[in-house]
Amino acid sequence: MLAVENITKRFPGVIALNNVSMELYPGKVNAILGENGAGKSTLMKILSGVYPDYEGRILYKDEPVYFTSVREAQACGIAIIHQELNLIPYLNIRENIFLGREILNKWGLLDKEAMRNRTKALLKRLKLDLDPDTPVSQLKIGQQQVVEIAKALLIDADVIIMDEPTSAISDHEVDVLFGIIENLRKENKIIVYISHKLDELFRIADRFVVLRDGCSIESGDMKGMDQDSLIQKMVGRHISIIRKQKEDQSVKDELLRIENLSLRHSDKAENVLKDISFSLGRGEILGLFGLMGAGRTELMEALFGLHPKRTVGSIYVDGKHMHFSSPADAIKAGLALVPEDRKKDGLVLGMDVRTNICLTTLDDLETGGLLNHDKECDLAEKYIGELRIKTPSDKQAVNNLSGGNQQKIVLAKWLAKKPKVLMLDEPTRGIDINAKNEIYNIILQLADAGIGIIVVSSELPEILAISDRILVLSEGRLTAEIPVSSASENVILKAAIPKTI
Amino acid sequence: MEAIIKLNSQNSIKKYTRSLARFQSLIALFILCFVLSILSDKFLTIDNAWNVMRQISVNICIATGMTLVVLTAGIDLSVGSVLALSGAITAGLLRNGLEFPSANLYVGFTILGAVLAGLLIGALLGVFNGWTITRFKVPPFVATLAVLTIARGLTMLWTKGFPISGLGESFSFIGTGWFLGIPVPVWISGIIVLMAVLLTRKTRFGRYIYAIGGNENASRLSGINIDKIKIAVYTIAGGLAAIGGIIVTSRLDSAQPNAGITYELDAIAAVVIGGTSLSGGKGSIMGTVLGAIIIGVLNNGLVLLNVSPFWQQVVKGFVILLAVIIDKANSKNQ
Amino acid sequence: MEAIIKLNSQNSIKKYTRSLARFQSLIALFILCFVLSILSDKFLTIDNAWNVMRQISVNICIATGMTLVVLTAGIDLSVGSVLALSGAITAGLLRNGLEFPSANLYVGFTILGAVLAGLLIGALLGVFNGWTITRFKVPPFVATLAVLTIARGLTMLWTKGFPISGLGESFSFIGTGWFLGIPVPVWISGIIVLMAVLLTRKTRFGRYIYAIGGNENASRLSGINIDKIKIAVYTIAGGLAAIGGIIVTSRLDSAQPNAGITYELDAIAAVVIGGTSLSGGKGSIMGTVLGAIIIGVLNNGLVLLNVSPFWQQVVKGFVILLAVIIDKANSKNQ
Amino acid sequence: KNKAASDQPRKIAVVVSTLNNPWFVFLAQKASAKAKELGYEAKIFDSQNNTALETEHFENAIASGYSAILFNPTDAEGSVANVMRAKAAKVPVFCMDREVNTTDGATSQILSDSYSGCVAIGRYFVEKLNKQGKYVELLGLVSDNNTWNRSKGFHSLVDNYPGLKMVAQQSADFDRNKAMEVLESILQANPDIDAVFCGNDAMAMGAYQALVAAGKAGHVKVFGFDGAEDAVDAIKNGKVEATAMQFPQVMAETAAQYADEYFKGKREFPKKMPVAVELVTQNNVGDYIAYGKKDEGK
Ligand SMILES: Nc1ncnc2c1ncn2[C@@H]1O[C@H](COP(=O)(O)OP(=O)(O)OP(=O)(O)O)[C@@H](O)[C@H]1O
Ligand SMILES: Nc1ncnc2c1ncn2[C@@H]1O[C@H](COP(=O)(O)OP(=O)(O)OP(=O)(O)O)[C@@H](O)[C@H]1O
Ligand SMILES: [Mg+2]
Ligand SMILES: [Mg+2]
Repeated sequence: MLAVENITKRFPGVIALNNVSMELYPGKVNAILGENGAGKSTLMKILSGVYPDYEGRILYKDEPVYFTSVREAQACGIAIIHQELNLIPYLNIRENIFLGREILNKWGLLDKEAMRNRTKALLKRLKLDLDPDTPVSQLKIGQQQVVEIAKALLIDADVIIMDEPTSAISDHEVDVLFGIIENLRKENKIIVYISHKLDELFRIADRFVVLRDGCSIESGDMKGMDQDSLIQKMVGRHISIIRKQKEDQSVKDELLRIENLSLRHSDKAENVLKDISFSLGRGEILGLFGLMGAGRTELMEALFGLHPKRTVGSIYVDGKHMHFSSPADAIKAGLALVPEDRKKDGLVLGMDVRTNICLTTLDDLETGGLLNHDKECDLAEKYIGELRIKTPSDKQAVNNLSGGNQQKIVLAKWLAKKPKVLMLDEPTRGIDINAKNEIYNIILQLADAGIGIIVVSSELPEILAISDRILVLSEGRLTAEIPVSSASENVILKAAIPKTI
Repeated sequence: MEAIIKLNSQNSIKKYTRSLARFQSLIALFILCFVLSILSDKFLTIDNAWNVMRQISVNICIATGMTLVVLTAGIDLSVGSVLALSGAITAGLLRNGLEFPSANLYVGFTILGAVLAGLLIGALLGVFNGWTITRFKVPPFVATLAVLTIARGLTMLWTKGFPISGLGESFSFIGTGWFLGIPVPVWISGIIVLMAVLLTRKTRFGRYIYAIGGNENASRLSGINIDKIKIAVYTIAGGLAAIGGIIVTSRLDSAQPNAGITYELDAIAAVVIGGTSLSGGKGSIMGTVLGAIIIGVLNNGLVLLNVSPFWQQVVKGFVILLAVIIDKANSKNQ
Repeated sequence: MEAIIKLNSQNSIKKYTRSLARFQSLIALFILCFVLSILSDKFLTIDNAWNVMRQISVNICIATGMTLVVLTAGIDLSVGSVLALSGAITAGLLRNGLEFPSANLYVGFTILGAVLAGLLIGALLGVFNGWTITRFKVPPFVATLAVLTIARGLTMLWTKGFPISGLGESFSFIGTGWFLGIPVPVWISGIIVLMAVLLTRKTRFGRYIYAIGGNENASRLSGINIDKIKIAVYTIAGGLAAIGGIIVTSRLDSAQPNAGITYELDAIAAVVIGGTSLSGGKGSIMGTVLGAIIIGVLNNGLVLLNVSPFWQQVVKGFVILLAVIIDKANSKNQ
Repeated sequence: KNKAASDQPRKIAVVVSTLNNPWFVFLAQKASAKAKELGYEAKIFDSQNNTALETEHFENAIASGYSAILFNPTDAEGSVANVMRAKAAKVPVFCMDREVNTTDGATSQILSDSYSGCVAIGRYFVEKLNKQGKYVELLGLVSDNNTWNRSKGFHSLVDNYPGLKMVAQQSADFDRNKAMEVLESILQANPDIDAVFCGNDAMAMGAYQALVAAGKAGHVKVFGFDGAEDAVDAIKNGKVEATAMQFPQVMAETAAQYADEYFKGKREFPKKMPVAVELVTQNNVGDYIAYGKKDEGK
């Protein structure tokens, strides 16, 4: 058993954990729940030796333990999949998986073959069809997450902590992961599982622990719990999940039209996107579904002018033929993109909340050619309030915010731009149920205000809940276009699965 | 209502500590000045203060431009050569004008004309830096290293290796004159610093500089024209190096072909001692100014104390190290 | 079965193109050599090839260490001064031994002893670099800049500003001898390169160097002892600079107090031209060797052709720029 | 081998310690001009004050078939190996201005004696100051042994006068700007000095500039060394007291002349041929131009 007793952890200006206690049992999947910023990741980092400075103590197998480094925790048999991806971009999959635990041959040199073979086996177990020698920088975020999982499975750990392992992968990979978790449970390991996807918890978790605002609220068996009461415990009040009123509507007033868009692969002579045409109406919410690697992200990026040299096809905004040679052009035409990887593409992590929110709209925040401090503060305050961004102040570096709150900042910076077309690539990744709800709410409001919205998501319920129309992408081809009234999980999935398999 | 008041008072306390934090290198500077003023009674005099200020003014010009470049995660090694070339062009035009023997044409230059020509050359070299860096994705280190070599060669070709001297009283005013009780170079560098502070803190352009250095990808996705900003930044750095070159030339009443050698190291040192991170996105002009002052005071102090030239280098190295360590230690506690 | 075969053949194609890609700077080098051999019939001779090899051997030593440092996202500006100090210490001990007048003691040194003492000094300065960088979080640029100054000062103090000459025939062998038809400095740099290639590609230590440069935080989370690796890397860089210093001293039969000035720039240039990114994590030793060869061939070629020294600098700048642009253009197509 | 080469003009290499100082630029240009005048191909190599780079120049020059080297060494000791290298390849070396410490390396050494030049300056210095006063010495690059030759020559005389007190000795790297800045700071600590002795003319001009800025021009006497154009002008205008005139043109042309004679078969050359350094003061400055006498070389 792994027990945590009265742990308190402070950051400058924040108490992330306040006297938290909990017990984690072997042979069980222990779910930890809580809103964004509740302190889940911080606690896990303490358990895995990342933060050696905390108050309170940890008991492992009834012995008090204290980890001053990651290495010590590893040596004790604690493995962790961090919420934030921690891969070395220029190293390949094999090198990343074995980082810090390389296999050496009898000369004391790296045994490449042995590591490659084990990597192959691991990837096979995780059903990730990739060459172990592929550099990680070429992987999409979902694939990287699978690599992170592989990394944690490599060592024969007794405690496996998974901090939102499924935030970037789709149902297919989730099933694979759950299969693996089942096995680990049978091997009597302690599994700690953090996720904002409640339906997953009902599928896999045995126990739950709820954290709220850095305090432990309640723990117990999953059996007999229902979604509403879990949410109640997490949020501290009752909330009702928003769904879009289904009114069957055809495209009324065309805002954006794409014709025969293709995108060449960055180094191979093939197309990643093939001949895609669709349109988006004013006030319409278009859901874009596909399996991992289907090309959804590439489609958003191509629309946003990120690959001008590789893109062919026509884009019409308000009936006008457009050519975007950079995101700046696309933004000028009224497009906005909330990217999939917020750390890499969404945020300037070292800058504060205010600056990030204001980055897209600086031209509106000037008076007499100079930036107006008050206007900036007002704008930041407005969105911190509206989106309930949890931050000690608008001068906090976004680096220090929890993942969900970072996502809200990316959203805020584009909302501030007041776009005509808002493209959201996995907008609720890593966001708690309450915030998700808020984001749905915002999306619906924006649609009502006449903005055309494209939502890319790997979560079918999400797609079904908020879309007016659903597009399905499979291997770079548009395979279905379904009005939500006639859509069901089955129909969508069938269109999403590649024909070649 | 209460909540708002509480928020406000909290805010102002934070602002206060933050503005102190910003001037953290001050502590190192204070200690340095304190020690020096104990060791030499000549150190803390107004005369000497002007002296130091005048001496660092050129480094401040260059380092200000360098700060902007470094904030975008770049580097500009060419500043020393650009300084030399601009100074030489200005001096050459002033002294000899331009002759086109083929067209039988001679163009004379006023001081203003010659100075503008020098600035133009500096800015053009900056544009060239920015162009190779953005258009061909040449790493800034190599691109500006190449221009370092090229500009030095051009200086030698233009001057044929000999100094250009005797530039006249009125031109000397730029480097040696006083205006309202303050030396002219100090005015120039002061105005440059003021404008750069305004630029970095209060303009869109300045904000974009920080954003690009912080995360180039995210900046591009936010609609910032990265290439334009970068070219502008290198152009400014080139122009400021040219200003430095004109000040040096005027102070010496002579353009030296070997002026400015290793000035890039002094400038980068000022930038880094001032707390700007070489990986971009973090730092400030005022920090750089403090860094330049620390270096200047140190050079001045070691000479005042008549430390032997052999020991000077050893002492200087350790003091710079100490200054940065003190700075780091303080920013950690805070 | 079929699938496996397909995978394997794909793999080998990938490997092939990748290993070509690694030697991309070769294209720039080939073009350079081709042009030079057309322009001068002295260029493509065996004599001249050894000449170039011997000349770049010191830069290769230094640049190899620099590559390791740069791969960790650091930089080492102190190498030139470390080279000078190590050379001076070796020469001084060899020539004069050590005297302790207070203890009435005189210690003489053999060549091996003096060389080891020089290496030790270099490594110790490297340790000092690594220590200030990891312990006090001083940015590598400042830390090594300080050591640049300090080591230069110590060299002056040790030599009193005068060269130390007359070190004897057998010591000269290190810098001027031949062994199995190959100059000794070329042997030394060759062995260093081999070991460094092995280190970076085949050892855990090498892997960690890349990892730290690629993402320091992630490396820490993987349980890598960042500080230890960094200190080791700076120590190696210091030791290699010391080897460079001993070669230079031996070649000249004299330790010059001003040896190695601006060598750090040459070394960094070789590293960057060789494709190693200054932000760390990406690059290779062989790339650096190619970079050093390009610089060496260029220096040699410009001298062989009758380019005037002033024009040489201009040409050199442009050629370096072109070499990098060619390199970039090719790596893009691929 | 010599036959084959005789179809084309022979090549002469001019290797100078640095081109970052006009004095050496002048030396190099005069040597190469004279060589060309005598019908040879000539090329200038810049060692950038770096003995190792000088070694490369020697190797490259020898490898690419230069028949003689007119040589301005970076260092008396460090350049010995290079000269020996040339000797081994049977390429004659003629040293200009600076000496290499070997008797059998160079074919001939045409030297300007910095040491005794500085003794002469020192003598004039003592006379001008009336054996009484405080002065400052600005050294060149402390890693350059010419710096010390000059300093020692100066002190060998001046130190015999206890009335003359050196209140500061600092390095200004032979650089005009550095000299100005260093003297500015020194003047803060020692506002009452009477003279400045500088290791070269560039520093003397920088020192003068600092004195102007401090309002002390005319009260503090400046002494230089080299005979550069600016300094000769400044002596004419009464800004600088004196400098020591070396004769780079004479040395350069003699060296080229010797090379020519060598090719024509002469083997006997004076091992060392000193070219006197002359003291230029406000009294005799009329006879001098930059780097030489008025009547010479025209
Ligand atoms: N390095 C840090 N510096 C300052 N504050 C921090 C730091 N790391 C976390 N925090 C703060 O601590 C609190 C808890 O963060 P934590 O990341 O543990 O939340 P979480 O429960 O994992 O949220 P999410 O579900 O969004 O991942 C947040 O308020 C966050 O802003
Ligand atoms: N930089 C790259 N290098 C190589 N292949 C790439 C690169 N970017 C994308 N791909 C490939 O292009 C295809 C489309 O990927 P994309 O990320 O757009 O899909 P997606 O539907 O958005 O998936 P995800 O759920 O991961 O976001 C995938 O097969 C992917 O492997
Ligand atoms: Mg978290
Ligand atoms: Mg995607």
